[in-house]
Amino acid sequence: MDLDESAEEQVFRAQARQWLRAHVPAEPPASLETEEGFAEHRAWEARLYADRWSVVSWPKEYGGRGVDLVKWLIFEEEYYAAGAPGRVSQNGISLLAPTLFDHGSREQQARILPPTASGEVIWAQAWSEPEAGSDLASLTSRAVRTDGGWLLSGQKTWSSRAAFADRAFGLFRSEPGTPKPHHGLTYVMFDLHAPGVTVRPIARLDGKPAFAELFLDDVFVPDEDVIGEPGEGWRIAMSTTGNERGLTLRSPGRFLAAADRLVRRWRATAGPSDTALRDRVADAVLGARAYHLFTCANASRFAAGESIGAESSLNKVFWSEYDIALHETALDLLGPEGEVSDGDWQEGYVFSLAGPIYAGTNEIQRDIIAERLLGLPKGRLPQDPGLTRAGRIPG
Amino acid sequence: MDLDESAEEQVFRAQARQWLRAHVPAEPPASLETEEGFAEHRAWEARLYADRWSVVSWPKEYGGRGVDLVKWLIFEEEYYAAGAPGRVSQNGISLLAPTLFDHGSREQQARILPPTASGEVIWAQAWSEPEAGSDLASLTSRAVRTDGGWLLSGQKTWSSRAAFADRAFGLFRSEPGTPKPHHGLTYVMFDLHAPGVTVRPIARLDGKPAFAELFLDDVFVPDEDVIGEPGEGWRIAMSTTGNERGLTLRSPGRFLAAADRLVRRWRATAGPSDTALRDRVADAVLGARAYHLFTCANASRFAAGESIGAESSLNKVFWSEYDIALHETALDLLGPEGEVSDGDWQEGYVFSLAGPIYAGTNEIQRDIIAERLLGLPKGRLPQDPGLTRAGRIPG
Amino acid sequence: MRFLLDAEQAEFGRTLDRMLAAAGTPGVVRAWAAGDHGPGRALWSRIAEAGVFALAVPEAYDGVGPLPVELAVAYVELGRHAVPGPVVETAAAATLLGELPSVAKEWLPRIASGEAVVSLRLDEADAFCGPYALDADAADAVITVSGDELRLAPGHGPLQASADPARRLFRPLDGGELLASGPAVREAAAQAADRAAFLTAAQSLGVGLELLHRTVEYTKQRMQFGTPIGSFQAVKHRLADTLLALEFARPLLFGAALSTAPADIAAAKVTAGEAAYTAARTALQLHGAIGYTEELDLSLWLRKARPLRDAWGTPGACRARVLDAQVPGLQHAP
Amino acid sequence: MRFLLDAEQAEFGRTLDRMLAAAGTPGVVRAWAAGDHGPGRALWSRIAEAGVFALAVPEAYDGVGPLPVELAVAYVELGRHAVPGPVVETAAAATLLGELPSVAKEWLPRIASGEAVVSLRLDEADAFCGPYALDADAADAVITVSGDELRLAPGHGPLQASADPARRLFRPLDGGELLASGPAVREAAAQAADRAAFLTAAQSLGVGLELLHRTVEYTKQRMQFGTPIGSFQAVKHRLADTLLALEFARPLLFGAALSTAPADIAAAKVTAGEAAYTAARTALQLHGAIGYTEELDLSLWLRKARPLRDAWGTPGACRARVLDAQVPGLQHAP
Repeated sequence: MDLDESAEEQVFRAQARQWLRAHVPAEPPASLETEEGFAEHRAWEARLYADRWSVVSWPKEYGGRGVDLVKWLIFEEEYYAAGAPGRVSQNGISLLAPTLFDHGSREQQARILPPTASGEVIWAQAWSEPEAGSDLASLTSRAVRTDGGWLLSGQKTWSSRAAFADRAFGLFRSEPGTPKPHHGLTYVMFDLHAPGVTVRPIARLDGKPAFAELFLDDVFVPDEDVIGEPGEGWRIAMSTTGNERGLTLRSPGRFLAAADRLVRRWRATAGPSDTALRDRVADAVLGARAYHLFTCANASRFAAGESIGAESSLNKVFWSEYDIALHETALDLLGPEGEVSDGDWQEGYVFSLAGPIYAGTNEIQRDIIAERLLGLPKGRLPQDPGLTRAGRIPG
Repeated sequence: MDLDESAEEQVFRAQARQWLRAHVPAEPPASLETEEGFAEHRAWEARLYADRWSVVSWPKEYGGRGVDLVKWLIFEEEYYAAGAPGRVSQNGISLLAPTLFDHGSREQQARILPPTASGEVIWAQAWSEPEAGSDLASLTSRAVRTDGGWLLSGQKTWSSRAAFADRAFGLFRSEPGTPKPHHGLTYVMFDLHAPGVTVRPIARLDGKPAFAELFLDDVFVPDEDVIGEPGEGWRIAMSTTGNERGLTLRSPGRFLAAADRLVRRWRATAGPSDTALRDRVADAVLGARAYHLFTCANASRFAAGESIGAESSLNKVFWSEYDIALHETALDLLGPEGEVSDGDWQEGYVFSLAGPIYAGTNEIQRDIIAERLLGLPKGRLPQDPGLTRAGRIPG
Repeated sequence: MRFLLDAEQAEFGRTLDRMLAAAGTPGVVRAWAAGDHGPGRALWSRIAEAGVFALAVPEAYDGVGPLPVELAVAYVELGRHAVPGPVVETAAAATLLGELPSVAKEWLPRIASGEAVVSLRLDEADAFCGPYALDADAADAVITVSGDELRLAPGHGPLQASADPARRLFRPLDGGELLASGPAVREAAAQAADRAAFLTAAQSLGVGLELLHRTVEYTKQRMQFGTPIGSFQAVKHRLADTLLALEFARPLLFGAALSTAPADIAAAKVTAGEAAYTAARTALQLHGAIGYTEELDLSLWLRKARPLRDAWGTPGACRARVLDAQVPGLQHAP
Repeated sequence: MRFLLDAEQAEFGRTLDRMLAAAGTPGVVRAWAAGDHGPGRALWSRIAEAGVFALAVPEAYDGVGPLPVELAVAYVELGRHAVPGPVVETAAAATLLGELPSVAKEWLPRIASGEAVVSLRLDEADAFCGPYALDADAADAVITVSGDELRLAPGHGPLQASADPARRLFRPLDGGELLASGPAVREAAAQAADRAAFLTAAQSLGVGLELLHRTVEYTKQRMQFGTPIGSFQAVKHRLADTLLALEFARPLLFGAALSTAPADIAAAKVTAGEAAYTAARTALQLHGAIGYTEELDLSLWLRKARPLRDAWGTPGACRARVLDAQVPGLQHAP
């Protein structure tokens, strides 16, 4: 057991740090939930991609460096420590790409992965529907067969990034009336500017259009934009939630950097004798360390050929509740100034509040932890393993 | 709306304070969970009774002063502020007596209440059974009709005070096989020294025999020791859980005094700059005040002719979790010395840990709050209103 | 001792509740947040007509107050309906100016009648006071206190957006007409700060109660996995905890109304503020994504809970004050 | 980077687990608590034979250590089986004495072999150290440090009962043979305190894991309202939270084993200590009244959780240390 970095890893870290030092903009771009900020973030993605720092763990042929998970963790640490911008391409890189790697055709991989990594195509998610929140198997949006492809109809919602994005991916019901509701779904990619698509941005609590409703009216999708076999969408979507790329939803580097920023703020504004705040700042520091090391352990397990299953629910609950606690502490450090909305921490706070809701509510995650990891009796959730994993679709 | 004390109430408070100042022993008696301490506490009850301070709210004919709930609250404040001993007669005074007042015959009242108030007879509870914890309607101990009375058989457990007490009260199944399990139960009082009774003391976490198992083998109980009609025991037991005497389970005076003691300790051992502890001490102070005022509001509602139903579940959850938090804070003030078992706070801490378990677990109380006070849909608890009140039997 | 609203007090609350419900406050709040004060000022007049501001003004100046219990009843309703504007600050200004006869005569009758909307920034050196004058752009006067000088601010800086857009923050400009000075100003400012904390506690409690109410209703009808989510025990217990927090804040609020002691006000402020924030976290989590949107009216309350928790006394400042006043062995005295 | 026990380390833990399970530790604990040290000393020898104490002793003194990762593995198992006695103190004494060659030679080989049971009271002025020497009555030596003097205590005061009766507390008498003095003693004592905190963290994690395990098993079989109580969502979520607390304490423990930095040890100590206490509260609540009794073996773990949380570094002291060492911007450096 060790946490040592190899010489090669140290070189990689130094290269990443050097590049970031040279390129991270001194002034952070505008919020990526604004039109202006979205464009700035897209340009930053292109900058990253040009020097092969956008998707370090991808094969070289798609613009990556083919590095392992340990180096990816190193890169993420350096990335957030350098104060680099948030990743507007995250949906495509972290959620769509793993599915394409596992289930896409060579043609799809070659056509879709590079522009996804370069920011040329920014992806929105199209999972949820108004009546299917945690209960994702109850999706009703349809894909109907037509010449050379499919016609999509229905309504999707909570489609993150969709206000400004280019394309979207999601599940559609291609075989209505199957005995099990999670059968007969098809995994589809479609253009947000295609005829028949209406995008209605939805403002989140701070007024920023962080997601949108999508209204689909006979939207044509060619066969080449279906991933895997029609009707197999559920299995395809689920198969990548527990794999190693599922780790990337919240990288430890992000929290290490946030805790670091919190400590700076604390030293600047509070006395060490204010032990009430000191204890919470300490919890932020050790929580970031715990999450980092927990991820290192998982990375080591992958490297040793093991796989991660319901353990990813531990991950989800931890980071989402950690993130809120960290931001609440930061706001409390600011006192009555904490309510100022363009302050350092407000946007992060609002963002953090969504954590326990999306990607499977924490209530469902705790059910999964209790039933899968502790072996407690099944409760009210449907018994089908696929169904109870509904909560795990990142959204 | 006011919190003013009338001139009469002020006089009552002054009298109580004066008496307590003159009589509360300078050295606290030994723990009432020991044989020696039990005897000392019994003697203290006699002392209280002799001067009519044992049961101030009872009618004068039974040794009380016939005062109202407000004066009872005043007495309790003064009692705990004076550091007076815990009440070894609590089961009889707070749990049995209200039932006797409502459902007992005049003969029973005259025969039983005075020795209960004087400490001559100390009562144990005999509600729970090994397989009926929160699910009290599943009781199986039997009462079988015999000449002039009943024969009790079966096993009771978590019988508080039973290690040293004189008599016990509880429910027994007198009509087996009723369609609803809470029908056909009979409310019975019996002698712990009667033939056929075996008392096996059970040591709680700190080793003290705070409760016992009772094994009953054809224990004869005369008809005069049945309360109300045979078979009606459930209704009789439930009818007094929500009445004003139900408030007495934990009197606010107790927590006001405990918070006071905590502040003294905090001023003596911690600097005011240790805000982590300061905040928790402040929470203890304001929690005691909140509980006191909440009880005042309930007392005012009773005085105005209203009744209290499921609101008593709010009460139970609040005081039981407050009590633990207060003691944890006290132990944290002591640091590594907190583990010393004969320290100031350890016995109170161990006692507090039982709070969320007995008198209806806090899980059941929260179900009741959600279903009865907020109107949420019924969950897994049985639908019969009597059954869901099972949790409210103090035990 | 009768720690219960009398019939008249309870009816006052219900009347106000009906009036505010009929007024459609969500539209008023959205307009206010957008800088359109018209509907808010119209509502303000109706609130004044209902007698709310007169409760903070002594009879000598055309009011009926101060009546802290009735003020608590009223401000719970203002919170419950998310009424925008410097309602706390205007009433606290009445407390401040009422102690200074030289200026009371000019302002207090206008506050009582609803004619004057007043904002306030007390001494920033006081841990209970922030740097902003709430809704200064909508106010007829912005009063500032620094040290022992009371002034009419000559204007204010640019809008500083709050996490709750219906709370419009401005820094008052320095200087301005000196209305009063001397130690009496300092004392009056301390009383005004207490009054502001007390009314903010009431407002918080109202905000929390409404968040809980809306969430309970939502969980009863929202179906997932073929059942209302309100039938899940995790949902039930979280709602039960929220009710607990609110129902034990309520007696502290009315206890503070009766005693008006600073420590009691601080106890009410921290408890109601934390309870309302708990309610907000619960409401957001149990509504799920829909609760995270600005377009659902829920957001009008959600975004208010945390700023109110920190305004006029952060939880830390309040807890410190609770203990400042706690002299062991004395709190039980009659 | 391979942050994972290797096969040998994992097998070492399993072997120890099997040995301790077969030893029937509950009976040993009850005897120890009653002052009968015989079964405990016998178990001590078997633990020593398994190589546990040798892990804390350098090769120069017949040990194989220090091997912090293996020590963590071992002490998790000691906690999981509630092994009584000054196991932490003896290993910390090895750290202390190992830095002082003059005394190391006499004591360390005997510690490694299990021949010597040693208790320890470091300088009370250190916020991480308490006033007692654990199980001094069962120890072959009680070492004390005051300032820069290291002594062999000449005896101890009367038994001071702990909330965990298997933890027998004694104040060492003052004076006694001076074994070493000077700044090296002070430095060695600081290292020993860190080692004690680290091993207590491991022990806490084991205690917490066992409490969770027993509670999960109980809730699967305990029926109420016609169903196992483990099927209630409130029970599930509480157990899930307990697992979360423990599983995020585990990496901090092994992270501290690898770095041996005081701040990392403090992070592990507070997190494991709090997690074990959380597990104890959960275990008690979900067992209900039966869990509140001394006669159920569960009590042997229940009563240990809180004293371990506070021994060798209270949560407050640990959190302070976490931040003492936190230099912003540096913790990411390779």
